[in-house]
Amino acid sequence: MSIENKEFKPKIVAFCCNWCSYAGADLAGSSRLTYPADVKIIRVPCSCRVNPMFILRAFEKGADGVIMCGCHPGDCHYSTGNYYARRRMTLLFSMLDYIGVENGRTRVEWVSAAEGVKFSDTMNSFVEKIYSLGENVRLGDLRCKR
Amino acid sequence: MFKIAKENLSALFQLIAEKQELYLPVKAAGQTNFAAWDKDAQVDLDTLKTVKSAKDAFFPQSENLYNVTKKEKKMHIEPGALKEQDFVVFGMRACDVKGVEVLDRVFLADPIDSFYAARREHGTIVAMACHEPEETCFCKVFGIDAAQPASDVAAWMIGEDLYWKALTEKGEALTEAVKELLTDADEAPVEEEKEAVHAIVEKLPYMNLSLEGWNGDALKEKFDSPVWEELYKPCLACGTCTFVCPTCQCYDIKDYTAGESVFRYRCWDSCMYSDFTMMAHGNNRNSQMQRFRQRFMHKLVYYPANNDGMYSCVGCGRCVEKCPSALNIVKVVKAFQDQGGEK
Amino acid sequence: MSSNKQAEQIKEISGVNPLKCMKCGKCSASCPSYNEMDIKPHQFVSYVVNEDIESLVNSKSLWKCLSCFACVERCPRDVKPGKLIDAARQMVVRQREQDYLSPNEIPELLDPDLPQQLLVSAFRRYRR
Amino acid sequence: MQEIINRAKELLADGTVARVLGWKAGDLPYNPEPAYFENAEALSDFVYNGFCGANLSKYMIEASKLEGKTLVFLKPCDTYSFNQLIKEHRVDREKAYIIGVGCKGKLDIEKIKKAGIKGIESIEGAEISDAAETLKIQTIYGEKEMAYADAMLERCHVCKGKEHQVYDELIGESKETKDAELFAEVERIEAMSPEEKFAFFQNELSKCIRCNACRNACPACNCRKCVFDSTKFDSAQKANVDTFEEKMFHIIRAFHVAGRCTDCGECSRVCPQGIPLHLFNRKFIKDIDELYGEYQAGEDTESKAPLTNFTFDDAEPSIVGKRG
Amino acid sequence: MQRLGVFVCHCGSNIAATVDVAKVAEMALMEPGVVHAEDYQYMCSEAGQAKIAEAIKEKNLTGIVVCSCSPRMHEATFRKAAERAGLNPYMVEIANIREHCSWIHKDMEEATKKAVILMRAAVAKVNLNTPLQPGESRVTKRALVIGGGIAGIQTALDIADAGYEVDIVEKTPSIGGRMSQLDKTFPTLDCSACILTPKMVEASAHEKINIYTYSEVEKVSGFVGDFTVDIRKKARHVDMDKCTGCGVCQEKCPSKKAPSEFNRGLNKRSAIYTPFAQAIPNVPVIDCDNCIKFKTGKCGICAKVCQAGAIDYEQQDEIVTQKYGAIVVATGFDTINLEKYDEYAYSQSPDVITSLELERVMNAAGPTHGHLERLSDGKAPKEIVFIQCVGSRCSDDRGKPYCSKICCMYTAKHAMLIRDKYPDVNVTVFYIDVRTPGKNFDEFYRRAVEQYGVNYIKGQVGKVILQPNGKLLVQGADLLDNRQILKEADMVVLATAIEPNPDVRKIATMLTASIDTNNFLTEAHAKLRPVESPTAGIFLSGVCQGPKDIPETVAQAGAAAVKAIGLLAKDKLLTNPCTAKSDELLCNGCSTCANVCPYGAITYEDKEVNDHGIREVRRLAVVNNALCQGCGACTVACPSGAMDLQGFSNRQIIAEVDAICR
Repeated sequence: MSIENKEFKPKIVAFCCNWCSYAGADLAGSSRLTYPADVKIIRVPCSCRVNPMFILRAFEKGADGVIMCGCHPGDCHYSTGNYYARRRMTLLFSMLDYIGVENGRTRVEWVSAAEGVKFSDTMNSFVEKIYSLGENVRLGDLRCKR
Repeated sequence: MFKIAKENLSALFQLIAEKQELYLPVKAAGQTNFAAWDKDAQVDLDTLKTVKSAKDAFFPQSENLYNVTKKEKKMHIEPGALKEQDFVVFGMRACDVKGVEVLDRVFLADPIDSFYAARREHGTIVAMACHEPEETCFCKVFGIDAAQPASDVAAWMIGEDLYWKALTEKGEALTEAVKELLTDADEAPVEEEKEAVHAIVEKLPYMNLSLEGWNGDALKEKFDSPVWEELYKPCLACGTCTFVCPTCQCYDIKDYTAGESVFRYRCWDSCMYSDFTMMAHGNNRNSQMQRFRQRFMHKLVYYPANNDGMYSCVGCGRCVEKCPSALNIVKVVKAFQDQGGEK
Repeated sequence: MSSNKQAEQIKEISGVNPLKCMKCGKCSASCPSYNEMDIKPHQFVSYVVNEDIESLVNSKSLWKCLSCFACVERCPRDVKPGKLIDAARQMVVRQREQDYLSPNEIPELLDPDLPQQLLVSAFRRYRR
Repeated sequence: MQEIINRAKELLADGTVARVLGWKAGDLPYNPEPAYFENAEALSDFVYNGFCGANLSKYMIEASKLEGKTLVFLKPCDTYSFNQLIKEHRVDREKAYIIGVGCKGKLDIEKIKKAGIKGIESIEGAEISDAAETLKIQTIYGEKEMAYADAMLERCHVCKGKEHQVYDELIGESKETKDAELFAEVERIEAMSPEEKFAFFQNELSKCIRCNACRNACPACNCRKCVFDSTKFDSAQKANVDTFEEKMFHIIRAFHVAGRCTDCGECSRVCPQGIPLHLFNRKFIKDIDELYGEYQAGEDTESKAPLTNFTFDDAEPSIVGKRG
Repeated sequence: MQRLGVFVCHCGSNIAATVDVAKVAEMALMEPGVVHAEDYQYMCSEAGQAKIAEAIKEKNLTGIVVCSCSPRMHEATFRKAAERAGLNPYMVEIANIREHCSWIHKDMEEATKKAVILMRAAVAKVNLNTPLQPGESRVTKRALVIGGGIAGIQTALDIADAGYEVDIVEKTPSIGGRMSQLDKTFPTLDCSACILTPKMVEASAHEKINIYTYSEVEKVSGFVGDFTVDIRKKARHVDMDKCTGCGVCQEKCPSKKAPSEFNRGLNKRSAIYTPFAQAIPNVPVIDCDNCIKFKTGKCGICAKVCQAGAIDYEQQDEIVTQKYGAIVVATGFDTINLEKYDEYAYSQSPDVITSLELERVMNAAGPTHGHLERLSDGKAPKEIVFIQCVGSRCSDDRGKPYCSKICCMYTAKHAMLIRDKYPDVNVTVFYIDVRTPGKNFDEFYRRAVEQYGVNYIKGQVGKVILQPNGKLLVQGADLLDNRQILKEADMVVLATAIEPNPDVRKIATMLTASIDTNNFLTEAHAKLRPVESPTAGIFLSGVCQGPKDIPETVAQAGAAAVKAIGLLAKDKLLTNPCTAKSDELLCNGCSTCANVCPYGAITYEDKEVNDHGIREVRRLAVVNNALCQGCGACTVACPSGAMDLQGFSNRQIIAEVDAICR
């Protein structure tokens, strides 16, 4: 990945469900599949635990991109959690798009515990996207930008 | 007495803005509010009442008091800056000017609020007389003359000219600074305008509102009145009335954590809110009736009791216009009148 | 028009997703004109998938289908081969532009030996 | 209106209801307020006209706690809110005696004032029984006229229809007022570039004074304590120190009522700054309709709300980028 | 204020080679609440754990953060270590600086920076942790099996053999289920009754098994370990204790017009009946709808002929309430209704039958006493056509989208048996695909073709026409020869799709067990937990979970039994303390949370609250900790933030977000 703008170091928050995606991230780690250090993972029990407020909060505090990963639809450890999460995130992302936030700043990806490669690929492409979008100026609280 | 042609006003604004900050009514997204002037601003001097009063110029809705920054294990405290730059508020109305006087009695009394005091010191008010008062206006009830604002500079928009008269030293200074754009003027048109406005004011529906019985002595009687129980019911507990009010002065102090810094700021609060004056044990006004009563008791009883009978309402009528449930101070006063009649 | 476009057009006109076919052959088993056809109903789908619309359009089957819709009714996978062939026919008709019959002209052309079903299906097919 | 008052008196007299929730005439021609009437005498102040825009369903949350039944007057659109509140167990159907009142569109005093009409002394033509198409407005500055339709609230131009969804009896005729497409405004914004969208909302939201009128008037926003007031969530906000906070507030508010909002339009009606807040809610309604099938909150009291429901083949969030 | 300790693990060189661990420990000391920080070679080693324990004791730590490998690896280890040192185990947080940091980054400076941020997030979180205690709930050592087919019987036997009480609830008058209706079983062709009946007897004789036949589950409440179930014992009108099973009543019963359920309606039975000769219990029931006594009040012959005096016309339904620790669903299947497949002439000709009906025809105890004959005229058929996938693999609303799985094999079985017994009969099978995965299955099918000369045609049948001569004209396609076939047949057998027993929906609702769009019960995990329902304490046995044959059913029945035994073997259940919790003062009682709870863990109660002096009764959400699995769906559904998840609270996650974005 070529990153031209060396100055800009994005802050990227990744919410990963404990059962699939967090394990997928672990597998990416144990397989030594690299992705940029800009990504920081927060472990949640299920993608349905991710409140839209968490995502907005991350942007408020200066995140440049937020990605949520969960089990593939149908594979949720709690059977149905990711189905609810899918609707919630679809609506939230649509709203962010509607108020003029670049829609590449948010993403949902389903990553199973076996998909270490997919996890690192996803993170690489997401980080690349955030680099191309540049700093998030439309959603942050100015007091957090210094 | 000076005057300036309406078409030269933007030149006047430009001139003022060169040396000072200038706040005046600006229309944005369909609403007129006080805002900083710039070349592209859509200045709106025709709208009688801005949605929010000009209170922000002296007592902004939120204001940073100090920052705390953590460096390793040490804290650094950096106080918020006091206003140092002179500024002009142009286009306030007589009622809002009186509103500033109400605020002065709160913030300039001991202990003096240094943030407010600095703003008052640096601010010059150019107020405009009302040309066409509206049905929601009742400033006269509080002894305010809509046609003669008691500001640093009073101004009248008559036909195609703005008449200008300095009333204070600050006003004189500002007049001096913009003299190049002003021309001498005759007072006669102004007197005529005043008379016309006075005539209209007499016709307004709320002109005869009587505040008899509203004073510090009436505290217990008013406080215990059963009228409140009926009055408050439509109240939705929003803060619209307090936030559009030129005299409401309550604020909350809050912290905002931004990375390694904490910002301590104050922001307007509303006595309508359930967490107003919330304390560790809970709230000493835990019903909406009590909160509702607080607002009007403060304006019409507590404040006059502490301020030589001066009410903390200026009759601007913003609450009359903006309350989602069509409640307002006039209805409160009238309800007590009706109650009195029945007795 | 490219064969790819043609295939897309057929899918669009018919509203059929040929990939749903599981090759059970119930359409061919149901078809009253089966023996008259060179391309059999269960094969229609493959022609569309393989984007060989030329062959389909030039086949005898195109004009042998009675539009009885037995295959449409019975298809377990909602693939509706009858709709595909109907769509191919429509494509041909459209290419010939606006020279199809108006209902007023039909009575004169009627042959007493024509099967009733053909008439009904013709109306079904060309109704606007 | 007399018919309504008479019926209210009857129901009070025969003990069917303990009180009446309606509107009381204001001291200006256009400011009637929601009010309770406990006896026949008090009903002399009752009024129902074009300015009775308030959605009384929300008041029924409190009224449901009172002893005895409350007679409440609901407009067709208010009944959707009432149904939604039943679904969420926030009102007690048994405690309400609902008279569905006719509606010929509600008036927006802001629109009248925006038309330059000031010093209003009286308004003719706002009566509900009035068939008049024009408002005759007497002002200190002379007599003015305004077409009824021009003075109507935005929500009435995209009216859901004049059918009451829940009621015990109906009084009064309604008149169809829908003359605009429900999603036209939303579509207009959707068609903008991200920069234009951002500028549009930034401009509108920067007016927000966080007075919470939209929230407090909203029948769907009926939380005992809002997350934005609660210390539990670390999300309490009181003032808009930074422009982000307005966005956070309005997005989350809209999200919390997504699938529950009946599009009653109270938020936009009460906003002192005239922010078109319904554009947030309506965006969610449009998305829900498009992605999960048409859904009208408050049409019934049983159906699963879109956000507490799912299908196995729902759209992926990436559809947002793909729709363009 | 917490007193926190931060422990940074080198993991040999796994972490230390890329992350400056000492720097992470040094930076940790700058964080609020941190009073102790150190780094060590292997934190998970005994020596490392001892360091943690020592620091906890010496510095009175109230919480710790271990910066190490993934919590999925060693969270449990460090929690136990903390617990041994007297710290609540839920006051431990892990910062994953190995899998999520050192292993994927090469630049030391960058990796160290990231490790510091991950450490900060964990510290920010643990600052808000509260000690959690796992709850306990008791386990009633008794299992309920719903359904008395082979799945239910096998599950019950396995549980009972482990020493636990088991109740079987069976809707029909006898246990045995579908398997009792079968003639022979594939791929061994042994007699179904011969292998099933001994199991039925064993179950009925087992001292730990109690069988409720002619009974239905009426109501279920409670949760894992502690279910309370109401069972409706329908009135049999025959005293179970007195009846000797002599059968005279059935013989003498004058009403013999009711279609026999057991024989799929192919013949009639008496109004007082046992479904089949080997029924267990061998006690008849009176079918009131067809009984003359119940319809007219006159008759009473059965009572007169019963020497045991077992007939009791006054008997009423009885409700038995019983407590269970585990519930196994084994409700089985039925064939679909063929109303919508008129092209196969099923409703027009008695000679078009389903495969299950053929089982009865072939069975010695069946309507034709085992003779293969046409039901219309009793003549021996010469030409038989089998049609596969009738209603299976259909994406329209007439049939089912899934493969019924068993049809290919039983059709091969039928074809083979017919060819074996009646070599002069031609057998043709129309198929789409022949699916025979399973031990000896394909060999079995090949035998039908190669040894028995069954004619398999790839293609489907479009129409079956009943001809005036009583024969059936089958119009099909041969896709390999690319020709249309018209074949005259004497009998047509439809491999009808199977579907879950229609009652399962009702039962699933009672159990709050989830069900898929085809009415099959959903398993907790498609691969890893195939015999458990997502609802704790509910297990799945047999076809109620998905189509399967007998050996698979028996295997799954055993697996379900083991899962149930595993539960019953516990005296108490420790519940995961990371469950949802509702703040009573914030709860609106709106039910939104309950609507998204996959476990039915949220109920509502009217409770009095004291909200800062306002006392009132409110409808409030109550979370059952035994049922809640801690997914958090409710917390996001709750608009007021009343519902929160312990261990992953709103404030904790927000603190992590803040720390990362700092």
